[in-house]
Amino acid sequence: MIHSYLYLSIILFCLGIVGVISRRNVFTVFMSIELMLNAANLAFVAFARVHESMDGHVLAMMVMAVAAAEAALALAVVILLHKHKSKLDTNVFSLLKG
Amino acid sequence: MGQSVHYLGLIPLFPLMGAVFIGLLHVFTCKNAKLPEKVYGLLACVGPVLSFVMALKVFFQLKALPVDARFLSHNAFTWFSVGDLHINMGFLADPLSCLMLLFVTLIGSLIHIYSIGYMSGDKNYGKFFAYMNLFLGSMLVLVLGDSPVVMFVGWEGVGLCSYLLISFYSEDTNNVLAGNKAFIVNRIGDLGFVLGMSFLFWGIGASGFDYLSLKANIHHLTPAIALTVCLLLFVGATGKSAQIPLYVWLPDAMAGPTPVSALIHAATMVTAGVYMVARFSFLYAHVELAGDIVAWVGILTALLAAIFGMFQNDIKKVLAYSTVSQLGYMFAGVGVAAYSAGIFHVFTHAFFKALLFLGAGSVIYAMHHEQNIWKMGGLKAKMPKTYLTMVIGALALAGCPPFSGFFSKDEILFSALATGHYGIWAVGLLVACMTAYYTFRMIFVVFHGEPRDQHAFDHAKESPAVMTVPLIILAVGAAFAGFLNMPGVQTVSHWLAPSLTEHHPHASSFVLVFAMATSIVAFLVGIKIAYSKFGKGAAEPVFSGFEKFAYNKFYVDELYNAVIVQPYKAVGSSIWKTIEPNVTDGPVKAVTRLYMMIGTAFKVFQVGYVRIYAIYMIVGLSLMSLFLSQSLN
Amino acid sequence: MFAHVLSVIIFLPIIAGLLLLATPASRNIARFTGMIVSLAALVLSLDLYMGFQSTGHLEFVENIPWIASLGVSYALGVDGISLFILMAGSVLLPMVYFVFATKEKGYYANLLIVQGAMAGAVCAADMILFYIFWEVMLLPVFFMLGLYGGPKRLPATLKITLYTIAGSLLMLAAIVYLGVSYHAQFNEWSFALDKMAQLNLSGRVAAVAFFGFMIAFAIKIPLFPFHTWLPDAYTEAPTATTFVLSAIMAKIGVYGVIRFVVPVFDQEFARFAVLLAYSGVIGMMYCGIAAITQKDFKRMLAFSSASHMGIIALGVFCMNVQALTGSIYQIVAHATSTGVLFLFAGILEERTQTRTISDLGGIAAKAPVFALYFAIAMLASVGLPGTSGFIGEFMIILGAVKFNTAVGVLAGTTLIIGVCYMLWMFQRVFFEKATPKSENFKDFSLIEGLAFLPVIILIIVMGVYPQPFLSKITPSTALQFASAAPVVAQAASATNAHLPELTIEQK
Amino acid sequence: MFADGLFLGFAVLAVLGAAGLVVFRHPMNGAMSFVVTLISLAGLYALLSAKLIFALQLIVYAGAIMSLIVFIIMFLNIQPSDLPKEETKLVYILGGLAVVLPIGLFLAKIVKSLPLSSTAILGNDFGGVKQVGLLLFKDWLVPFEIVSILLLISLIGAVVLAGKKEAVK
Repeated sequence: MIHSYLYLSIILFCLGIVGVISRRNVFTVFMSIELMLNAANLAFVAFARVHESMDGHVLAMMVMAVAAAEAALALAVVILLHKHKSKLDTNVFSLLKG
Repeated sequence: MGQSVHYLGLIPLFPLMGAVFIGLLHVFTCKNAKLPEKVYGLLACVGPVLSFVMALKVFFQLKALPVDARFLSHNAFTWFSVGDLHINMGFLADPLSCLMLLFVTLIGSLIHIYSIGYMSGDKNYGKFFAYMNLFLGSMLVLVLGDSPVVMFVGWEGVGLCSYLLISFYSEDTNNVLAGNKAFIVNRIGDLGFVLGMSFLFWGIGASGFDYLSLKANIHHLTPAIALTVCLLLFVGATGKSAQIPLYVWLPDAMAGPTPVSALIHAATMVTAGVYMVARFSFLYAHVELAGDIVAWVGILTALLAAIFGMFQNDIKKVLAYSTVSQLGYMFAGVGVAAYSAGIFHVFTHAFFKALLFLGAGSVIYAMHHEQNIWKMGGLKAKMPKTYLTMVIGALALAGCPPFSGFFSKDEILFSALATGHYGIWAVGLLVACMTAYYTFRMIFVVFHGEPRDQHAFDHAKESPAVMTVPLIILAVGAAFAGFLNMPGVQTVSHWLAPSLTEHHPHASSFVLVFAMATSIVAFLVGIKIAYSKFGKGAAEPVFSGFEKFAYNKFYVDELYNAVIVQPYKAVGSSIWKTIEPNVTDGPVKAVTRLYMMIGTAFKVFQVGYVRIYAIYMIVGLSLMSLFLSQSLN
Repeated sequence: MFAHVLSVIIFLPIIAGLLLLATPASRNIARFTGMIVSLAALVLSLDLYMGFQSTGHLEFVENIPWIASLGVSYALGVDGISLFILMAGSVLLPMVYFVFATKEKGYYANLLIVQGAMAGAVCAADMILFYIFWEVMLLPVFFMLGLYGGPKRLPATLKITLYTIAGSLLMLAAIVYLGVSYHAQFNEWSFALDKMAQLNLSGRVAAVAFFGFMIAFAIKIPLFPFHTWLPDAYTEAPTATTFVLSAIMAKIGVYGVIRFVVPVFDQEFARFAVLLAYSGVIGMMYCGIAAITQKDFKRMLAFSSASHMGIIALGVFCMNVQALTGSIYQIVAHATSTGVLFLFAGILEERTQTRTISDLGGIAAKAPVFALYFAIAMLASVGLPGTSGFIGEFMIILGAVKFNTAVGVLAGTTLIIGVCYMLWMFQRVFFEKATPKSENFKDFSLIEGLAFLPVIILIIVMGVYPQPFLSKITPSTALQFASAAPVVAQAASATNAHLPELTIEQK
Repeated sequence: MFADGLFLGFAVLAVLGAAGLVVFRHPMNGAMSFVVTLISLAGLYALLSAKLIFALQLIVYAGAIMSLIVFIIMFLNIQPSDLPKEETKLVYILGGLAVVLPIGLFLAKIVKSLPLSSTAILGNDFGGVKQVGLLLFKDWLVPFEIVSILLLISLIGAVVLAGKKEAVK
């Protein structure tokens, strides 16, 4: 049944959120974001199946492309971060502090 | 209507042009190439003399006209016109302004000629003459203006020039302060004048704001407004003509060069107030209460100034207080509705006061700018011409028959008596006695007795002809001008009659003779006391008690300083040091502070960790979800 | 004379200024561009002045629909009231390029932009268009003050910017309210000025909208007690900015009251006129008295300017034709006198490197031409007859006496207050003995002397023969009272409760 | 029934993998656990008849992207001491779950209101390379090109960022 796919998507998405807000390791945070993207992808594909239209598939591909681009940039940033601070902690950066 | 003549506008224009021309010449040459003094002197005298010639022409043209139609006018252009307000740059010559015109230009010219000698060697020679010409030009605008507004141009103009000339030696702070004082005190009077004009305009000005239209519509004015206007205009007059309470600037005005003092005191400026009241005689004759106030203020000023005059050591200060005192007489005259008497006293006073000032200038010049009378003495022998002319002036001032001052002063006292103002007459008589005393005190101390400063005495010598000739001309005027209006002849009164709204009091010849006799007695008493105290030479007195109080002018300057000037300054500094930042700017600052406080409060949440911001977002989202899932069912 | 002369006067300087900012021009090129463009604007304005017909209505009208769905149009036009403010800007601004030769490029470019924006605000006949120019005016001031100002410029910049923007936002809200009410009453969208005047407004909301406008203008004028930004801003701003602020921009506030508030909110205006008049007159006295104890001559002039603006604003609130005309005349007179005094103060500061009055002295002897010019401008600013200052001041006092005797008497004290601080300053700076700082004071060069000469002559001509100028103003001011605001006229005749006799003789 | 069984298996694996990602301390462990999720998701796509996406998920996601991540993790040679000390990790995770719960419930509520529909395997004309490719190059051409530009930009960005010489040291 389609509902089970959507429930799964919700669970994965929520887990992604939890990962983002509870962890300080940059890699984990980054992969949690990927997890949320994947949850969305699952929903896309599921809806594509329901409507029997493949637009959802196309969107899922776009999301993958974005994820790839994001991965490239994010990892570059992580490398820089590690170079400068030798840390993988997001709390190292607090420039926004008021 | 009277004739329109185009050359009326030229009369003030000559000196004004002269002022502009000399001024520019001075400004552009004073740094590099100095022009010879003669050029300036000659240029400076051209304007006043030409004006005098024109004034004579006006006089003869007026004289040729029938008595009722004796006025000439010239409307140069529309000055400004808005709504009901139409002001022309118009000039009016009637017997009153013609008389003023004649002696202002005559005495002005003489003072200019005299200044050529007096000012020689001054580094700002050109500037001086530019100001002098401007001064005379402004006075002529004042005299000739055909509406109060045009008069006001001259009125402020002479105020400005007095400021410029009093602070002429501008390196000395005291001189500049005196100039400031003159201008500011005059401005206080001008405020009255402007407000008076405003009330007058809203009262009856809509159908024309020149003197002739005002005179024609005067009966439309309600009594309350008329009184307001009279008093406000008189405030203006007290400023310009140095009456209580605004007389304080005139004695300080001695800071300027002596010819300036002569010009201010004799020909221009201070007489403007009297002239203005006479000009508005149609209004003041309407409001008896205003006249009484004017008369009383005048005579009290006369008394006060005479008291001060008796104890001054500076030759020019003595003369200055005598001017204030004489001006008081004039106001007493116009106040009791004897306008022609007042104006006549202006006329004679112009001669003898110019004479006395120029004579004093001559003495000061000879004594190398020493003004303290207790450093002089015995100058009679060294400066006979100056001595002789000064004595004539002093006799005229003191009211000795048959010199001019006697007739004019007596006319005023007689008018006061005849109109039933006995109080004014009595005070006037007392002042006459005091006048004789302080005038001859000065003469005796300066010219008689032994020289007190031998060194200065040895170097003193008679002034050059360019200075003494004007003295002699003025002395002739001071001696004989009085006959023009002696009882029974009354030439001046008749001449002025068409311009003034006045009723000659009918009094018996006994009153006339009584007034004359008392005046003569007062004069004799005054001179007797002076002679007995100073005739044989006297040492500089040490003042104590009342004398000291009077010598310090009853501490009026100090009083004004403490009551007005200092509080004003204090308010000024408290405004921008206390009120401005705390009260006026307070709400603005409070708003700023409020924002700062809110900002600080919210700063707590700005921890700087992106993760925490994400938590805020998720918590918000979560709360929204809670809310939305309830509404979903 | 061509059809879009107003647009050219507005946009020529703005475009020139933007181009200068965008290109890497040198400061000399910037200065000469400014000179040429402002002179061109001057020529066009003079042409405009000659062609002005004094009908009392808007002339040289341009009207192009802009945002048709909201009835916003690009509408321009001048009448006797706006003409003179436009002229004041065009005549005075070219001087700046002659006098200040060594400034940054951005200085000149911003001056050009502000010139165009001010012309736009004065000519706009549509409220939205006016609002846009009104806001654009502020930007160059913000940059000039913030970039080229004195040592304490940043707080001053913040203060003036926040103050004016707060005011403008209130005005924007009021404008929107007006547009919506117009739509409600006439069932079409429009922000055109002449249509707004037909609005029939009443009630509490109208009063709130009225104050929305009034506060915006009061801040710009500045009217007591909204003046607190002024001393800091005027003192810290570079001379040309102070000059622009005091000589022209403040006047646009007064102009706004005449142009937008009086015709649209006639009832509210009549209701609150006494309050506003007192605010004007108190501001005049307050700032005038504060001026006397200033130690810094620029700050003193700032207070003096605020004091004069109080009395100019008073002329508008007095609701009679003499005071209003006097007010407009005084706008020009004040621009030529106090505005020029600020320029002189700038020169004084440049040459002596000080702004403290007590550091100076004896300049009259060192620099007679400078002293003469300064004295003439100063005398005009204290309202001496024969200079431009007298005519306006006299008419304002005259009108104020009619409007309300107490206000009139208080307004009259400007004669005394003005002269006190001016003479005091003049004495300390120009008279007395020279100090080390003023000892080597150089007089005007020939170019400077010639650059200022037209203004000095203008001061005297406007005082001696004002009627040609007045005859261009009076048709518009008379119209203001004849048709546009009957309520105002009616209210004015009933205001003077102190001396009812005064109103009897009046037709 | 077989399909339901597969779904259940994949779903459990996916959730466990995701949970592992959130919980494991070392990123390498997390990455490995995440790969499990990704592969299970690929299986789910296959169950949803999305053949192309199934392939792409395996090749691009589980293959390319994850190997990049793992490569970087290994490249940095992370020592346990480099890792942030997260003593309160569990508290955060539990708190996070509590905060997220309403969101999940809300979304679930929406899903519940959707009509039921079958997920039976569809035939060859759905989700294949040809069909999706046609759609991609006809209806979605412009977004496709925009994505290509995005990839280009990110490529340049990555090079610039990572290739920067040591400026701050």
